[in-house]
Amino acid sequence: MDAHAAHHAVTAAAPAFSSRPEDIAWFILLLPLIAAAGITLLVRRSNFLAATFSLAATTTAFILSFVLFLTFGLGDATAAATPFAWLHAGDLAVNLGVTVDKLSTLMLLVVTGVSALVQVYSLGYMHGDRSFPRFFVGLSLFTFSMLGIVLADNLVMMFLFWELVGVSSWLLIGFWYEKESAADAAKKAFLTNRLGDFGFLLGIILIWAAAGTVNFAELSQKLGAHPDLLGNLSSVAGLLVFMGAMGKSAQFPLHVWLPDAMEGPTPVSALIHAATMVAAGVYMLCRVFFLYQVDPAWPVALSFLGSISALDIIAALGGFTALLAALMAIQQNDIKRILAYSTLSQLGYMVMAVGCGGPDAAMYHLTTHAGFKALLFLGAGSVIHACHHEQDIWKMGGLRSVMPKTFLTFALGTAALIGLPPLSGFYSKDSVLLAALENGHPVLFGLGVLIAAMTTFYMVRLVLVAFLGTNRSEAAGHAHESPGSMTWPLILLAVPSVALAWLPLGDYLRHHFFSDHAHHAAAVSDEISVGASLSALFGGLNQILFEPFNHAPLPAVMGTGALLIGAWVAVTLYWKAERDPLPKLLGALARGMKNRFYFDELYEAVFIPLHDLVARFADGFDRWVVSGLVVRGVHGSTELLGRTLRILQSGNLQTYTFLFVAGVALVVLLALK
Amino acid sequence: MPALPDLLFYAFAGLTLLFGFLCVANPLTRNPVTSAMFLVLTICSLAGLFVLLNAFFLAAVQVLVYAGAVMVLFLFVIMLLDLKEEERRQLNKVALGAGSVAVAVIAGILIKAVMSAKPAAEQLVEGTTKPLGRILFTQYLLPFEILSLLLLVAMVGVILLSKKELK
Amino acid sequence: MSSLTPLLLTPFLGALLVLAVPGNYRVILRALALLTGALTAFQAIALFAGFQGGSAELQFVQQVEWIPSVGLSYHVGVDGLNIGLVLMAALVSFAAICAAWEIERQVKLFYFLLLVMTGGALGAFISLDLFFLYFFNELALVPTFLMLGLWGRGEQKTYATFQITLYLTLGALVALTGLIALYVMSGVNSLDVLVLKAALAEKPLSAQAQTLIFPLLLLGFGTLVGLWPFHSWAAPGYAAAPTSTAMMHAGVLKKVGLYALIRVAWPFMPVGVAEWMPALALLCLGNILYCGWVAMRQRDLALLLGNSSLAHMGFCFLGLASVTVLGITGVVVIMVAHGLLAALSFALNGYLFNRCGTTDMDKLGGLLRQMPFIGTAIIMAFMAGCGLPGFANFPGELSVMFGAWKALPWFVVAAAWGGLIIGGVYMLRAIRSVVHGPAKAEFNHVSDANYWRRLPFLVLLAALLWFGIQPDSLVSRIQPSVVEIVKAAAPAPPVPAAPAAVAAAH
Amino acid sequence: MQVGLHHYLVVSALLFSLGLLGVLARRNLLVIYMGLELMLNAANLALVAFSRYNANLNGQVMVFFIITVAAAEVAVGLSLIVALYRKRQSAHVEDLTSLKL
Repeated sequence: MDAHAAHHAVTAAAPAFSSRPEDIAWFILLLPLIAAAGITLLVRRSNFLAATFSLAATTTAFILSFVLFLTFGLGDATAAATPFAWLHAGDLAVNLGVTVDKLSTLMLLVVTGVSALVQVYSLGYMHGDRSFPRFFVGLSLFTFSMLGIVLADNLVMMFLFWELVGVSSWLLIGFWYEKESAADAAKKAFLTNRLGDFGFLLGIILIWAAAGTVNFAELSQKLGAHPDLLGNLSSVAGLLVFMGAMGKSAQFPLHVWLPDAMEGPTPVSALIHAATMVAAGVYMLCRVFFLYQVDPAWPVALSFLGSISALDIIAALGGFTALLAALMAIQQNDIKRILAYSTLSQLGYMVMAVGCGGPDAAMYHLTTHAGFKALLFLGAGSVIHACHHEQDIWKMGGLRSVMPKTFLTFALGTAALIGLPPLSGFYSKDSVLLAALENGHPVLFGLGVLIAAMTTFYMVRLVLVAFLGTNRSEAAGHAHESPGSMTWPLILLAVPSVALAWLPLGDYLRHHFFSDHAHHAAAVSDEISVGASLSALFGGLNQILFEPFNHAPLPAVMGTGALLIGAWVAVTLYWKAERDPLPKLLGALARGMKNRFYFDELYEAVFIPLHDLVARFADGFDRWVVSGLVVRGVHGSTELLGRTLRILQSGNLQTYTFLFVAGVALVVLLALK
Repeated sequence: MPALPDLLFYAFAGLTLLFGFLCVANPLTRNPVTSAMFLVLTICSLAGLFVLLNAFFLAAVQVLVYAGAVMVLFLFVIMLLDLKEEERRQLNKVALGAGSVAVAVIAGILIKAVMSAKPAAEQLVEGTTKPLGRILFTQYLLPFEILSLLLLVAMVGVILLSKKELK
Repeated sequence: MSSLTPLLLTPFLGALLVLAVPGNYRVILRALALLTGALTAFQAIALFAGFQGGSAELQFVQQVEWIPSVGLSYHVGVDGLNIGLVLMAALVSFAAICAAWEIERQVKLFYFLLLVMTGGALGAFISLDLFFLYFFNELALVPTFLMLGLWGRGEQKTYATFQITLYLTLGALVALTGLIALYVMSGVNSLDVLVLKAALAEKPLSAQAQTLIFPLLLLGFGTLVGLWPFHSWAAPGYAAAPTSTAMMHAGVLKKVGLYALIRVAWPFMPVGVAEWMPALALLCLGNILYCGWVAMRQRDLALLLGNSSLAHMGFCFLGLASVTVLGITGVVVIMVAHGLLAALSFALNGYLFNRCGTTDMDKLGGLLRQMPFIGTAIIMAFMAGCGLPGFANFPGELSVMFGAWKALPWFVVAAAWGGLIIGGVYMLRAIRSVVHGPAKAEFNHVSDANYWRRLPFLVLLAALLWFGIQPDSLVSRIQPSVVEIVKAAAPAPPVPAAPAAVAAAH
Repeated sequence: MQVGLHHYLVVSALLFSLGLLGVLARRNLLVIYMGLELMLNAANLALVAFSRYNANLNGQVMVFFIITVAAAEVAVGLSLIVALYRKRQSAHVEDLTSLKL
């Protein structure tokens, strides 16, 4: 009966394309894959064609995403495109399907948009690299994997693309594989992610075992009907799934891979840190947020956790990651590493927002962050490119005058990141703080404000040291503005960094997550549409710009205050500074910050040797006991027996006859009995 | 007083065993020629037993083939090879002892087997030449012919083996 | 209408033809062998395509009485359990013949043995009479030993040959004992699977007989697969074997043991399964974790691959121990996938050995620049080896883990750790030290595979990708037969998953 | 007691044992060979006796065959011994140990 049902499902799910609009999601998903395959198989040797393929695919995907966004994002409909049967065995049924709703269409835009710009930028940045086509294959593959996560309509499919993102990040981080450090960083990123995936997979199995399905829509419906469906494992399942996010979104303690991932080419860093890989974790948490909306329940062994929910733990971890990363960022000198830690910190922020029960705030911040962080990374790449791959900010300086476009856009990105009103970062950060405050996490709110101040501090430090002042090295002296293919993406990205939040994005997301929630009903009562957005942009600009101050003044004011304090301290310390004054002021703390609080060293000293030790033991056991003692023992004793028996083989005919006769006698005797 | 055939049986049986013993384990000499001579005597006594069993034809063949042909062959070979050596060698006492024990055991077992078997229904048959010839040339014709082939093969083989230089 | 007998006869005929060609006509020998391999592969593909999914019925059945008095007959047929394996065996055989270009001595004998091996493997998979299954398996194993001894490489060659010969012969012997016991105790005077099935459904074996015969079969066939702790023949054996032999054995012949277990031990001895399941679960951890750890420590690529292959077999045993439709379906998928993957990995390993003269990972490095094709294939194969989606291993391992969860949750945790983490560590280390890193001067001369030599890699990669992206094309064929097996193997209390499945259906 | 089948069989068994003793105890190949002949003859005696007491001539036919084959066998065996002696200059079993590993 079981098999019959499964068989039935297979035939039912046979691919049959209707011309439904949601089915173009399939094209969006597959376009980058086709580009990657096409480049590999057809135009491996042509730089120009490879880039054309890849860019054309991504741009088309972006346009299609926009169409989808207009159809579904702005409407109220949620659609699932025609699924393909992937695996139907026993009581597991996995289809490859896509979900098209507000969340995924927005994310589609972010991913394809940033990806397209990064690819344009790469035209300039990677110019002359001998593996230029391979780079575009990697980018396309990465985009494909990420789109898969965005569109996935079930946990297994998400896990599938989750792994693919892991491997494509490995490909890109290790792009310059001949560099030992790059190859090592790629390996580290992949393996750290694998640790997270381990938990994620177990979480999926746990959920499936209890609920009997992995489909998001069905799960959400079932959980809505039976909140106790997962029994006393609900919180554990939530945390296990969160482990996946911990890996991809680099949350403590799996954060160590992300700074090392800077070994990849800068466009890769931009893609990974802005729109794709690290965003995946947060996006996934938002996608399965319904899992966390049940009451906390722990198995007996963990019952001491009592009423602490999985979300609380997530929020705390997010906050801790944000703080830790911000502290580390303060003492970094490598321009890309500063940005990397800043990404870590902002991701902690987003995870904290999810943990505080504000997935909308998290997604909001994710979206704006994607814009300005891509901008910052590409800007940093432009600087590095100009300074002949010099990455130390203390060897730069005075770049403002020679690279005006880069400086301007970088400054805008910085302003957005530190949350200067009315730039986009301000609004999203404000919504994160608001979520913490509103949902009863005052400590985390305080932490958020503190981190906001620290963010401002290290970003202002970066800008002051790298762009202002005088040049401190020859490389910086010879710097010149980057080519148009690199500056244009910067300019294009500056637009959303500044103005993204002027669109009613917060309401849009709130509508997605809490459409049935009375609390937010008022905010979304008016129909959101293109028209409304446009009218909001031009007519109610004033209202939108200062909305946070009117709506919830405390976080807005605190956020702005933190910004001012952070900026003031940074300017005091670093205005025309020639050397970093902080190590003297802070002593051991600064050393700790600089050395990432020795986490890498700790892991390298403890966990890796521990696993190696077990492996060494197993190997030794195999070598000495199993194939040594046992196998060789058997072998040896057999040989010994053989040597003993050989003595009987005297070659004397009559001895043999004697034995033969004895044998015959024995047989006869037995026969007589 | 037992009947004559019984007396004859005991006589021939006794002789057979005695000569047999002297053939293989003559306590006085270990000369192969002596052994061969006792073997001839054993075979002749055995022929006597065959006669007692009314197998006249076989008795004749036994004497002709064994005592005549085979023994001559043995003697030829003994003469051909200079076999004085064994007499100089010491008898292997252990082998002799073990051999005797084994033989005793085997003999015991065989006799026990013979005795434990039920005596067969005593229908007697005459093994004269005529019925034997009839059965040999009717029922056993094919084996008989094959046997002739075997003898031919043996002859060729022996000639080949005895040639001094094998090519 | 395709048929099984021609498929079986093709390799043997090819072997005979090879014998008829004089040994110094190497081109003709190779062409002949390749033609045979290609013909076999095409027939298998046609068979796979013609196989009707969704039914547990045996298809393409042919039966000829042989010795009626002991119930022996030539009886072949395929159902879900073996159709995928037949396809896999044919593809791997073709690839192995392609990869035999490295053989320089006694080419004729090598191709002859390789073709006999191919025929034996196919015969073992399609035979429904257990006697023939056993016979064909041995027929394929004997060439393995010969090839290892005659064309093997490395200092450990002789010892490895001895070891593999003894282990596998002993394993087969133990299994044979089990089969004979089954033959005697079932009392039906036949080793035909269908006859046994019908008879045992009427009158099952006594519980005592089951608990006695089951471990014989498990350990016997398990040794053929490399069940821990009877695994130590595998890695050194594969390291010493010529490329084609390693491909054939690790890919195809190893699966015969598992196949026989699924075909015989599970459905006919439910009590035995229940009795020995905990032990099997523990042993499979030995494969997954222990062999994984051992693989982590290897510096020789071939030894690493051998141990990783054992670790994959652990997943099969875990799935078998679960006795669920999902788990055992996963096992069959893994068998197919791992067959392709192991063949691919050993083909790559052989290519490296041939070109670079070593498979020591400390000496290799930076090969991606020199050999973009082989390097990419290595990356893909090793990534598939640590369970990357898109390759056929992933759905298999996923099914096994899902299927085993309800019965053996903690074992699944360990398996996930073994598959995701340990597998990831050693595979990435291997990639890192073989293809990544700075290019080394001593490998400046090595060349990438030309188009002709890419063929085996492409065939195997294509099959892996196809089943990875479309696992349902395999699963829909496998599942109905597995349902039958599970029904027989876990009768009284139905599969523990059933209540949840019912709940899910509502 | 009337002489019957058993008597003959006992004689046959004893004769067989004597032959065996020769094979086991003697060192000269020729004498060993004679021991073998004795054993053959013992078997012949048994066969003839069975034939006689079972009213069946087949046994005697068998003996006839055995005698013929034995003749051939003796010829071949002796020629082998001669050949062996030529090669090794000995017909002594203790000198012939090439069966030893």
